[in-house]
Amino acid sequence: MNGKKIVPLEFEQPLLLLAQQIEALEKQLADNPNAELETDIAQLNEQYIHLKRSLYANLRPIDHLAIARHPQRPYTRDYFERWDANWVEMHGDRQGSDDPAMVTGFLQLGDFAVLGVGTQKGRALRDKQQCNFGMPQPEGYRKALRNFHHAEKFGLPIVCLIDTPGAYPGLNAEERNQAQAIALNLRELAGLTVPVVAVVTGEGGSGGALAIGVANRILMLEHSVYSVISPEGCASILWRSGDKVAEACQAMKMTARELFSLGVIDQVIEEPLGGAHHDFDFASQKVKAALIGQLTELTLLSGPSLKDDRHRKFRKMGSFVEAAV
Amino acid sequence: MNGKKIVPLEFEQPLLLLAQQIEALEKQLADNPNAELETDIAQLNEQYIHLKRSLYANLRPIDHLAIARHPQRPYTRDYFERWDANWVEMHGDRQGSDDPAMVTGFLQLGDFAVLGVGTQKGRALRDKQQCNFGMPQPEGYRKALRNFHHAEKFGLPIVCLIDTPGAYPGLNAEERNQAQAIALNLRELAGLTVPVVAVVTGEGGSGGALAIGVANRILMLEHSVYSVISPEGCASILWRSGDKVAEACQAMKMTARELFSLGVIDQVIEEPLGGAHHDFDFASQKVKAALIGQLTELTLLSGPSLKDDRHRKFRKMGSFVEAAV
Amino acid sequence: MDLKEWFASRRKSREAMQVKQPLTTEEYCALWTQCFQCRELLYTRDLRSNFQVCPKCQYHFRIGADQRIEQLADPDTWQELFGNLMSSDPLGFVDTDTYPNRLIEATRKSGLREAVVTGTCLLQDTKVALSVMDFGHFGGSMGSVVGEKVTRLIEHAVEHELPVIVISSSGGARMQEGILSLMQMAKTSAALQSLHEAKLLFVSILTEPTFGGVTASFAMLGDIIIAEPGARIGFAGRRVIEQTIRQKLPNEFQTAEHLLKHGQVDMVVERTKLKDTLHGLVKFHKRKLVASAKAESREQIAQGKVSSRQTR
Amino acid sequence: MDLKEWFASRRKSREAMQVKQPLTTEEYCALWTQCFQCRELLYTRDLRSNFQVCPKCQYHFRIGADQRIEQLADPDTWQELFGNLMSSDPLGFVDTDTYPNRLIEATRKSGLREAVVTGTCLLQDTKVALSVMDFGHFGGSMGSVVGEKVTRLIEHAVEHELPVIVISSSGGARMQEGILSLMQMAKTSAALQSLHEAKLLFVSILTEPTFGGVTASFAMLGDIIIAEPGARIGFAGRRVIEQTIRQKLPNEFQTAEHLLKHGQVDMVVERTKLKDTLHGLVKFHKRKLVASAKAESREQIAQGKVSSRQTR
Ligand SMILES: [Zn+2]
Ligand SMILES: [Zn+2]
Repeated sequence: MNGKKIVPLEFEQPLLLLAQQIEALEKQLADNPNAELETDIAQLNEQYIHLKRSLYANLRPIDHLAIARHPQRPYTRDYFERWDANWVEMHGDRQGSDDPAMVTGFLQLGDFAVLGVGTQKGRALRDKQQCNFGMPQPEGYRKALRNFHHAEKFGLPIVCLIDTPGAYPGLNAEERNQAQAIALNLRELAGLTVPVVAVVTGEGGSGGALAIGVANRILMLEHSVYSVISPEGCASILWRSGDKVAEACQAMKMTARELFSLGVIDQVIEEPLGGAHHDFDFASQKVKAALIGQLTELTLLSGPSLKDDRHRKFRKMGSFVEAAV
Repeated sequence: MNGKKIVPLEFEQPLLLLAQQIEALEKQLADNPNAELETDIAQLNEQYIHLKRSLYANLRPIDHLAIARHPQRPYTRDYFERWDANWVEMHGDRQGSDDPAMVTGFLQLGDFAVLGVGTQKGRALRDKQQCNFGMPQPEGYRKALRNFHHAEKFGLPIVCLIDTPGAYPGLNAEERNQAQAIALNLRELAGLTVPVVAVVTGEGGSGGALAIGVANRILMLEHSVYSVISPEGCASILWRSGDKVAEACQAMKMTARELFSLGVIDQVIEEPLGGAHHDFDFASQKVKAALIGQLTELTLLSGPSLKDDRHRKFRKMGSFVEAAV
Repeated sequence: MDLKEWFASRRKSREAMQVKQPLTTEEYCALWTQCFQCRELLYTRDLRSNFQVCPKCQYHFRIGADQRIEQLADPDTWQELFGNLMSSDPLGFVDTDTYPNRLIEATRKSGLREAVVTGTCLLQDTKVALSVMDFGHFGGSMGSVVGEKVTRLIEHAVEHELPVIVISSSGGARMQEGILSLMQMAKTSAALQSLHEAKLLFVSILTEPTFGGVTASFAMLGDIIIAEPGARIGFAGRRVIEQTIRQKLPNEFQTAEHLLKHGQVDMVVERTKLKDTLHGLVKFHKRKLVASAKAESREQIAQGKVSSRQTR
Repeated sequence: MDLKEWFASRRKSREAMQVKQPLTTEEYCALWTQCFQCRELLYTRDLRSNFQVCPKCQYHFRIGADQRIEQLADPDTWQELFGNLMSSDPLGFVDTDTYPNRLIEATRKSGLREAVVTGTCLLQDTKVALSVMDFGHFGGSMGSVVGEKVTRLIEHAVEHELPVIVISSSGGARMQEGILSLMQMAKTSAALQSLHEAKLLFVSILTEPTFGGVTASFAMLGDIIIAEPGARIGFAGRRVIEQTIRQKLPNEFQTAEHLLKHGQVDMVVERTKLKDTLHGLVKFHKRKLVASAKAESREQIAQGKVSSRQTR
């Protein structure tokens, strides 16, 4: 993460303890060279690598959630900057507001000139507050919609990056019709005749995520999550307990691989070992490559076919039993 | 005006004095019957009728302005109620606001099911304040726009009643982009494929009036006015004086008949003697008849022809000299 | 009959009218309903004949899908569609109980297979596609079946060129179906995109309560949106908002009347007038389609005249 | 040359370099310009070569249409269009002077026939339709000629499939043309409706100051809206608003930066970077039209392949 020290997560604690032990022994070794100690350290280092791999190969859903929410995880602006240093941001809903939690702009993605849209969590505290911790106001969705229509007019493919706990649940947001802002985006996205690809890069939280997620292809980063309600919300409603977050994570099937198995998403994008926050450039390149792959396929389709493709995709979603009448 | 006493205007003062004189003599006559007095009264009554006719036949532009602004003049709701006692009001911009200064609804106008749109000044003080004295906020124009699109979708002809000093010049109105709200209505109205007829029923004030006035036909009530800026504004900018309102009214050519001569409007609708406030039912029936006449003609045209007709109408507006190159 | 006899018969009939035994609690409850709002004791039969609206304070009692349909559809015209769809358990979801058990419990309580009933009927002789949600079944939550039935009804309407009326009442998404319940928002909205393109009328009616994923999809996409008096409607729940903004919300917040004031619904209509209002709106918009078709043909005739004149 | 001679020649050349006479006021003013904002004395030539932007505080001086065009158009590519249109006096308007006299005075001051100059040019080798308003002529007010020239330019762009760039600077409508000046708002907006349908790019640039009828018509209808730093932009004038709401407005109110914060413009771009920004936007949107055309043909090819495979 650009030379900054990476904040460890709770489930990484054993790894951290081992690393501290190794460090201590290395200090000891420096003061007092000793062949036996050297062998011990070598063994511990091997153990460390083994532990790390096994830890990341066996993450529980709640661990994925922790990585997806890591405060140093790359955000929309980090991707846009890496993809196109000269990307041009488009501001505002034209009606009185420019929501920092929703970022929109023009960018060059390989050969594709695209409209980029993404939620933004904010890094520093002030920034986080301005971005409402990544929870857009209705005006943010309306800004996205204005730009969706712009992309439709000029035949620009649309790339949406999703990383939001959900739409902001505030008094003003309700009064300015958060529900309608989301609903309208769902309908209008369904009707576009340009390619739309969405990537869940962190948290995909409920309707607030879906409002920029009605895409021809839905991709997810390996450790990102996507769910109908936050696991905390789910636990408190269904278990009536704040302790059952891990159970809620498990029950809801919110990880990238589970959702891929369910057929809801189309591709899982590999992250650097330990998560995207360990290497922004790696993550950004992987996402870029995945997007270019999808766009290359989608741009073979005509406008009406793209719309039909999107309609068909969501038409199939759901699971039910059809009894004999 | 429904039995309520009509407030006289300043230019009607001579008429008022004469009426008082007649009243005084009539009282005298009642106490003391007298043939000579009776003849006098008869003569005065004749004089009264003569004066009234001559007064209204020779109104100055500023007199028309006074009638157009008469506090008892019929407003949009007065017309809608008279045209269709069961008209259904549509509220709100769907984005957080319902501007009482802009009224929209479905109504039956003879054989035509139409969308009615109109500015509303408000009658009682509280009502006036809520309606911002007939000056819409951006949200009012957006509410109108939402309904224009509804009418377009369902092939409903649109009838707009204009009676506004202009768009509200407030801090919030600016911040929520009053200019864009008006501009967008101008563009979107130009593109509609349903018949649009506008009637200036009182004051047609500047861009705030035009925002519901880009119509296939523009009608004006006999004493209504329509201008690019309020006469007060014009006087204060061009004459740098508040005394020159009459001159500004004269110079701007803002009365129905002048605008008809200029070719800007299509029809002047007769008012009851003394102005529409003397007889709501008469005024409402005259406007209704005029609207039905225009709609009957317009509904002969197809959607694309209606749009072309509107484009051509405004394309011609303006006066200039084309020098030899 | 002399006066004595007459008095005796009066006494007898009065005695016959009097209830011999005091009412049991159940009988009492069946006979009388107390208004939740004004506390007035109402005769249950009267309440029902008044569309379950308190005649004293206009409080609108929650009603089930069956009563809704009875109130709106012309007699004997209701035809249910897609009633054979039932929920499955795609995630094998277990919280403090299994999802299948909860489904059985929901059906036992509501007598319905699912939280929405869909079909067609006549509305004062005009055919409409009607979808009615029932809060009594699983809190009116939207899972795959609700999404599928609403979507199928919209498709049916597109195919048969019918206006669509959807009456919502929902706590939001059905969490037990995880992401699949979220996707119903996209599915129904995409179906409405087709309806929108087909220029067919969609009237959405919001009733107590309508929240979450239902509000943020089809319920807010009506060409015309009607709310019932006093209904609480919103995206986020009241408690969630209060926790987020750390202040108490005003009482009227998220009521139908509050939404009207904030431009989110077109009108608030009392249940007793709902059928007339709907019929008026459907008729108003239907007539126009005919009229505009007329205009097209009239213009063709007019053009025909012009060209025939030119060719002469 | 010995050292003495060398010194003498040095002295002489130094004397020759020195200005003999003190500057006259006019010469001084021509040479130096004081920044309106930071009060710094700037060398006029430097200021001009810096696009009339103060190098100390980035204050953007108002500039005329000629300088705008010079700053944006590739050298020798500007072709003026509709330059022969001139105002008439449709109302015979007289205030404290006649409208024709005021027109003559405006032209004397600005050296322009009208408050807008329209034409085409190359912008880093890409052809665009360009309209530039000049506040120096009649306060940049929009009368029939401004409306007509902007409309004709838009029509020209539709016909030749050009992107349109309009740089606004205006006090509002030209009152001396009464209702006809108001109607220019509708005329230009209707022309933009055709441009919108033709899916051609329209970039609107708002410069100090842009108000009234210009803001409330074409200036706010850009697909992309750019404002210059510090420019004051609005519908109603500051004084009118202060009188209406009876309070002082904050300083930043109606500045470009304030509009950005309130979502009314897409970006605030320094004049020194304007040409590059415009070129980037025009190129970005042009490329896409080509690419989507490619997609259509690719799909046709793909379908061709499929069908030929099927027929085998
Ligand atoms: Zn009650
Ligand atoms: Zn400076």
